[in-house]
Amino acid sequence: MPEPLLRVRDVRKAFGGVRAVDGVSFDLARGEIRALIGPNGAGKSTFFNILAGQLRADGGAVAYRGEQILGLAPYVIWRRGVSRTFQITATFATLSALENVRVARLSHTGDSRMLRRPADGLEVERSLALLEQVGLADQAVRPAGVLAYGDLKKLELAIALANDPELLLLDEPTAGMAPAERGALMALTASIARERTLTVLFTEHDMDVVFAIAGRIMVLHQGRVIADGAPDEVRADPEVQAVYLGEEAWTT
Amino acid sequence: MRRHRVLGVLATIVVFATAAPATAQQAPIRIGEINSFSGIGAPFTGPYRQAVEMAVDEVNAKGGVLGRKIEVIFRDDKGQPAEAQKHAQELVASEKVALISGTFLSNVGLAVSDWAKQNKVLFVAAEPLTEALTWAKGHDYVFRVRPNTYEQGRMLAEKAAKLKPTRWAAIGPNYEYGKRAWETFRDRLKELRPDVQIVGEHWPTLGKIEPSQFVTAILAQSPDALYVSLFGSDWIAFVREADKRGVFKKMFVVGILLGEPEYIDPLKLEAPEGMLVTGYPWYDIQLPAHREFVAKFMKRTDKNPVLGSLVGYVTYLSIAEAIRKAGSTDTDKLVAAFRGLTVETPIGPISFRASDGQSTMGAWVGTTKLDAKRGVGIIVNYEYIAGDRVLPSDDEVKKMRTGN
Amino acid sequence: MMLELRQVHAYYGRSHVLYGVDLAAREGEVVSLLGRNGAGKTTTLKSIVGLVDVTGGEILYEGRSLRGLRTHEISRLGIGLVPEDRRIFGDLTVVENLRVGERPGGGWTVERVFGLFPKLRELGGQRGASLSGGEQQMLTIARTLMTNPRLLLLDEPSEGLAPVVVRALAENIAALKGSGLTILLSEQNVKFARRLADRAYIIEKGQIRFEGSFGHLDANESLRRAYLSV
Amino acid sequence: MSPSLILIQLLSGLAHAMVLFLIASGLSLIFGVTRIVNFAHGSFYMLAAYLTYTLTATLPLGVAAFYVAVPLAAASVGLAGLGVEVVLLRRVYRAPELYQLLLTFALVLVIADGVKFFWGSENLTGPAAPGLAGSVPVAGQLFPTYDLALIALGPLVAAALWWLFYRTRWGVLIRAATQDREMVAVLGVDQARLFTSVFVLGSFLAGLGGALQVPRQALTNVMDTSIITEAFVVVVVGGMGSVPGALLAAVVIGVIDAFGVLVLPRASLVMMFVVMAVILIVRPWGLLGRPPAQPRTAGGAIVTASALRVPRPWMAAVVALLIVVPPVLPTFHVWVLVEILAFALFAASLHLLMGTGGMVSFGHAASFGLGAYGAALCVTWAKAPMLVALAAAPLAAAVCAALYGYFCVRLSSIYFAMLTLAFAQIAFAIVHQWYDVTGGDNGLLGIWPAPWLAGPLAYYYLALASCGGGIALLALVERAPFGLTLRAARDHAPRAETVGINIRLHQWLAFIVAGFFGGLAGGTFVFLKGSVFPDYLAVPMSVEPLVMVLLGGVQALAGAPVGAAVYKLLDTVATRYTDYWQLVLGAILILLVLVFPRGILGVVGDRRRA
Repeated sequence: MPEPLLRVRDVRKAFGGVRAVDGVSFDLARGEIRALIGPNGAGKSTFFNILAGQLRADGGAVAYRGEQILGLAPYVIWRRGVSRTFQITATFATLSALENVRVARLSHTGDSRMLRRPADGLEVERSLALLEQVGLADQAVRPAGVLAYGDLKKLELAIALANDPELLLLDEPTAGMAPAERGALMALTASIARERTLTVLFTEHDMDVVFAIAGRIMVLHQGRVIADGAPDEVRADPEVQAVYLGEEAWTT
Repeated sequence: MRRHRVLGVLATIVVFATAAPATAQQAPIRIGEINSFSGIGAPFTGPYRQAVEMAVDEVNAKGGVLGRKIEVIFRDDKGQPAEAQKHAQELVASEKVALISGTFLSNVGLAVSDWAKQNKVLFVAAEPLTEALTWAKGHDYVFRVRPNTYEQGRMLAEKAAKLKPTRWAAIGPNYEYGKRAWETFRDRLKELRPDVQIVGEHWPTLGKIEPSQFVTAILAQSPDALYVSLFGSDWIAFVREADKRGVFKKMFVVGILLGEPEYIDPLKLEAPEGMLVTGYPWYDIQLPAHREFVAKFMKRTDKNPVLGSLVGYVTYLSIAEAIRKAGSTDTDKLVAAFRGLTVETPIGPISFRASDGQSTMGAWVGTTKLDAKRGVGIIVNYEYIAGDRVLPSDDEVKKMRTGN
Repeated sequence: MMLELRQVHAYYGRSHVLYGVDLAAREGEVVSLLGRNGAGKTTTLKSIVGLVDVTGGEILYEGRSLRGLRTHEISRLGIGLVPEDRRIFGDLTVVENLRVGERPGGGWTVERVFGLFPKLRELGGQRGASLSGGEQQMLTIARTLMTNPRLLLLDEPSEGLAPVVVRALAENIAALKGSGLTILLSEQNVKFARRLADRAYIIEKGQIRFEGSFGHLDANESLRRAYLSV
Repeated sequence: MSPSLILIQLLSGLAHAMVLFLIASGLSLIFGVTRIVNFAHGSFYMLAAYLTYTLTATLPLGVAAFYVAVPLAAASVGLAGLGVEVVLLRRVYRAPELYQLLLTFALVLVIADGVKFFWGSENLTGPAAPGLAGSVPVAGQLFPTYDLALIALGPLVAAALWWLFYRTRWGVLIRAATQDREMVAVLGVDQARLFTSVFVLGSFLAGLGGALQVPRQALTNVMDTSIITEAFVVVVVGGMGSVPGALLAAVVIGVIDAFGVLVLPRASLVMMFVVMAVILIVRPWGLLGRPPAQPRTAGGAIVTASALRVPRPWMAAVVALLIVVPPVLPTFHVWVLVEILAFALFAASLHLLMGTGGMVSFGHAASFGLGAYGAALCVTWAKAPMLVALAAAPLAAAVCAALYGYFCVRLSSIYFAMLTLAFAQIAFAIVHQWYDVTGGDNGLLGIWPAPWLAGPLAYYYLALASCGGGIALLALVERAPFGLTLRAARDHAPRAETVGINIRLHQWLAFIVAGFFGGLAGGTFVFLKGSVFPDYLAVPMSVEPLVMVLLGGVQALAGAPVGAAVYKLLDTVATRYTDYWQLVLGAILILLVLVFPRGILGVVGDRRRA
C-alpha cells in the first residue's frame, strides 16, 4: 500500500471535561473523497480545526505527506497544501469577491507582502477563473459582505482552491444552499478533485450529497470514529443507524 | 444637502478667518505676546496678562512711543513649544509685530528663542527661568527680564550656608527647571559648606505628584533640611501631606519661588511657616513707585499683584523704553537699544546686561510666616538681592555662550 | 390575528434577506416556519422583534404595528424570542439568567419555570457557560418565559441536541402550547415541527413558498425535496 | 528598608490605589456595558473636585459642609453624565465605536474650558476634611487620618459595588449586558435606560474620586488629562469591563508606584507604564479580563464599509492646487500648510494601522517623536547635513517601531492600543530623562533646514515632496498586495491565517511601515520648528492623528489628510481668535461628529454610493 496522503493517529481534544475528539485515527489515500458525518456536537468541526491548525490537540499525531503537521500554525499548514472552508462562512467582508480570491492567490504566489505595485492588476485572471469555476464570476466586484449565503459558500470554495491544494477540508460546504445548487456544487467539487487529483475530506448533513459523491464515509460520534467504510456498509451499520441515521429517519 | 451646507459654511469660516486682516490706517506698534494661557502654565499667566495690559494702557495714555500707540497681540501657546513657534511665525509674518515677548515655561521660551535667532526677530522673554536661555543657548536676539534659576538658587544657597543643617534632601518636579533649581543651589552650597551631605533626591512627575510616598521616602532618609523646587499643584499637594506628617517640624525647608504669591496664596492658612524662600512681598515694599503700582493694579483688577504681574509690567515698560531708545521698530536697532538698557521700574532701575541680555532684576529672599489678617502666607525678614550681586561676570558668561 | 407579517422586507447589515414575507398566526396556534439554513427563518423572527432593519411591509401584533418600536418595547408587548444560538449569559448563574427577563405581575416566576424544567432547579447556582447544550436550550426558553410572553418565537430549538433531549424538549413545548401560548416555531427538523405545529410555512430565499397543513406538505414530495430535504 | 517604612509606604500606596480604583471602576463599567472609551471620564473627575470646592464654601452647614458637598458633587456629576449620555452619546451609539471616542474627546475640550470659565485657571486649595485633617501615629510615624479613611472607604465602595452587581436585579442586568447587549433587549430590558444608568453610575464614581481628592490635592485645570491616562492604565491592567480587576490593578499599581519611588526615584515618570507593558505582554487581556466572546482583530469592528476611493481627477486637482497656489499665499499660510502636510502624513501613517490594519494605536506619537529625535540627534551629535538627517528620521522611527511593535501585534483591540501607549510613554520617559543626549525637556535646538531650503516656499516644496510623497507611497502600500492582505487580516483573521498569511508578521511589518512614515512626518516637522521636545512623544500627540483620521473618515486613506487639514485649520483659527479655543474646537468637533457620524469622507462616500 502506498504512503497515505494523510495519516491521523489517536488525535484527542477535550474542552473542560468534555472529550470533543477522543482518539481519532485513520488514513486518507491520495485522490480519495471521503465524508465525515455525525450528529451535531460529534466533534467534526473540532477535528477539522485541529487538522487545519486553528486548535491545538491534546495529543496524537497527524502526518501529511509523511511530515508531522499537528501543532503547526494554520498558515504553515495551508502553505504545505492543505486548504479548508469554514462551516460558518468566513470571508473578507469589505473585500470584493475577486479580491477575496486574490488575497489567497497572492499568498500562494508569495506576493502577499509585495509593495512595489498595486494589487489591482495581479492574479486577476487566475482568480477570475476560480470564480468562474464555482459560478461566481458575475458577482466578482461585489463586496463579500453583501453576497447571498449560497454565494458565500461558493466563494469559500474558490478561496480554498486558490493555493492548488492537495488536500481539501470542506466543513459543511453546501449547508444553506438550494438542493439543486448543492448537487451541482458538490459534483463540481468532485470533478475538480478528480481533475486535479485532489484529496477531499468533507463534513455534510445532506445525506444525498454524502452518498452521491463520497467514496468512503466515516461516522463520528461523541468524538470517536464508530464506522469507516464504503457508503453501503456504513448505511447498513446498526450502530450508525442508531446514533445518526436513526435520527435522520426521525427528522425527515 | 444639509451636510454640504455645513461643509460650505465651515470652508467659508476658515477662508475668512485665516485671511490676513487689512492693515490699519494709523499703524500702532504691534507686539506679539505668546504665553501659556491654557495648559500647565495657565494658573500663572492671568495676572501677568492683566499687568501687561495695564502697562500698555499707561504707555498709550501718555501718547505711546514714537508717537504711535502700542498694541499687544496675545496668543496662547498651550504650554507647547511647537505651538508657540507657530504663533511666532504668524505674529511676525501676518501681524507684522515688531518683536515677540512673553512665555512662561522654560522649554517654550527656548523654542521661541531659537526661532527668534533663526529668523532674526527680537524676543523678550518674560518669565522662563532656565539659565540656558541667556547663556548656553543665548544669542543676540534674546533678552530676559526675570532672575533665572541660577541666580535664585545662588541667593538661597548664600543664606542657607549660614544655617546649621548639613544633611540635605531635595524634591522637585522631574524636569529641567526642578533639577537645575536644585543643582545650582546644591553646587553653591557645597562650595560654601564642604561639610554638607546630600542624603536623597526625589523627582515626582510634573503635575502628577502622589505626595504621600515621597514624604515617606524623605522621612526615611532623615535629612535635617529639605530643598523644594516643586511648584503649583504639586507644591500644594506636597504641603498638605508633608504638614500632616511633621516634615516642616522635623526639618528646615528651603523653597525656590515658594514665597511668591503665585504659590503661597493658594495655600491660604495651610502655608508652612519658617521656610527660607524667594518671593515677592508686594504688601511690604515701601518704594513709592511700587506702592503706586500695587494700588493701580488692585484698582484695575480687584486682586493683589503676584510676581508675574510685576514681571509683566516691567517687561512692557522695558519694551517701551527700548523702542523709545531705538527710535525705531527695526529689529537690529531694538537689539542694540536693549543692550545695556536701563529701565525705571516700580522696584527701582534695572538694566539689561550687554553681555548676555539678562536683566538685573533681583529677587526677595525671606522667611515664610502666616498673616492671619489676610489669611495667607507672607514673607518676613526679607532682603532684596539685585541680580547683579549673583550674576556671573561678563567673562564667565562669554565662556558659557561659546556654543554660539 | 395574533401576529401578521405583510410583505416584509428586511436587511441584515447591508444584505437584503427578506423579500416580502407574508405570515400569520392566530391566538393559541403553533405555526412552524420551515426552511434550510440561510433561507431567512432567523431573519424573519428577528424582524418581528426589531433586531434587523425592516425596510418594507408591515408587522402587526394584535392589530398593532410593531414597526418603529424598539426591541424591548416589543418584548414588553408580550413577544418573546428564543434565539437559535441560545445566547446564554455565560458569566451569570442559571437563576440570574432567569432574573434578567423577570417581570413582576405576570404569571411566570422562577418557581413556576422550575416546575416546567426541574433540571434547572438543580443547576440554579451554576454559571450559564457550564451548562450542556440541552440545558442551555431549556434555560434560554425558561428565560424568555420569565418575560411572560403571549407569543413565543422559537428559533430552531432542536438544533444540535441529542435525540433524547429533543424528545424532552418537544414535551416541554407541547406543555407550553397546552397552556395557551401562541408559538411561531422555526425549524429545519420537520419531524419535530410536525409533532408540535398546527400549520407550516416554508421559506426559501427570503420568500414564503408554501403555506398549509402538514398533510398537504407530506403529500407533496417535490415541495419537500425542493425546499427542505435536510 | 525597615518594616515600619514598608508599612507606611504600603499605606501610602493603598491610599493612592483607592482613589485610582474609584475612577477606574467607573471607566471600566462604562466600557464594559456601552463599549465607550470615555476620554471625558477625567473631566467628570475634575468637575466634581471643583464642585466640592465651591459647595463646601457655600453650603451653610459648618463643618458638615464638606461631608455633604462630596456626595452632592459626585451626584451632580452623575447628573451631568446623564445629560451627556442622553443628549450626545445616544446619537452616536450606532456609529462605529471609535466615533464615540471622538465625541468624548470633544467633551474633554468643552468641559476644560467650562471649568476655566467658572473657576478660573489659578490653582485652588480645597478645604481639608473636618475631623480627618490631622494625622495619627502609625509604626512610629505620623500618617494622615484622611488617607487612612480613604483606605477604609475603598473596600466599602468595592463592597457596595459588589452588592450592586451581585445582589440586585440591576446588577444582574448590567452583567448580562456586558456580555450580550442585544439579548438583554430581547428580554424586554430597555438598553438605552440601562446604558444611561451605567453612564450615570460611572460618572458618579469618577465624581466621587474627584471630590475625595479635594483635601489631598490642588485643584487645577489640567486635573482631567493628568488622571485619565492613569485611569485607563488601571482599567486595562485589570481587564476592560472588570470591576474586581480595576480594584486589583489599582492596588498593584498604587503599591508598585509607592515602592518604585524608594528604589528608582527617577523612574516614577514611567513606572506605571512599564508595569502595564509587562502585564499586557504576559496577560494580553489584563489581570482579570477575558478575551472578547467573538474574537476579532484589533479594532476590526470600526471599519464596516469597504474602502473608499477618491476619484483620480479630484486627486489630480488637489495636487495641482498644492503645487500652484502656495507662491501666492501669505507666508504664514505657507507655514501652516507645511504643518498640515506633516500632520497629514502623520495621520495617514496611522491610517495604515487603524484603517487598513484595524489596529488602533494610542501611541503613534512614538513614531513621530522618534523620527523627530532621530533627525535632531543626527544634526546635533553627528553634525549631519539636513537632508541626511531628514532621511534618518523615518529609519530611526522604523527601527524603534520594529522593536516595540513586535510585542504590540500580539495583542488586539483596546489592549493593543494601550500597549502602544505604554511604549510611547516609555520612549517619552527616555528622551525626557536622558539629558546628556536628548537635552531632556529643554529639547534640542537649532535643527534648522539647510539655508537654501530655509525659506517658506523652499521648505514648503520640500515638505510637499516628503509628506506628499510619503502619502503617495502609503497609498501604494495600501493598494499593493501588502495592503490588500492587511485588509483581509483585519476583516477576518482566522480566514486570513488559513490562506497562508502569517498575520502577526504581516501586522508587524505594517507597524514598521507606519512607524517609518510617522517618522518621516516627525522629521519634516522638526525642521519646520527648528527644535524637538519630549512633547512630541506625549499623549496629546498620539491623540491628534487619531482625531484627524476619525474626523476625515477611516474608510479611506484620503480621510487622513482631510481630517488633518480640517482639524489643524480649526485649531489654528480658534486659537487665534479666542482664549476659549478649546470650547470652540470642542463644540465644532461635537457638531462634526453628529453631522458626519462616520467621518467627513465616510459620509460623503455614502452619499455618492447612495
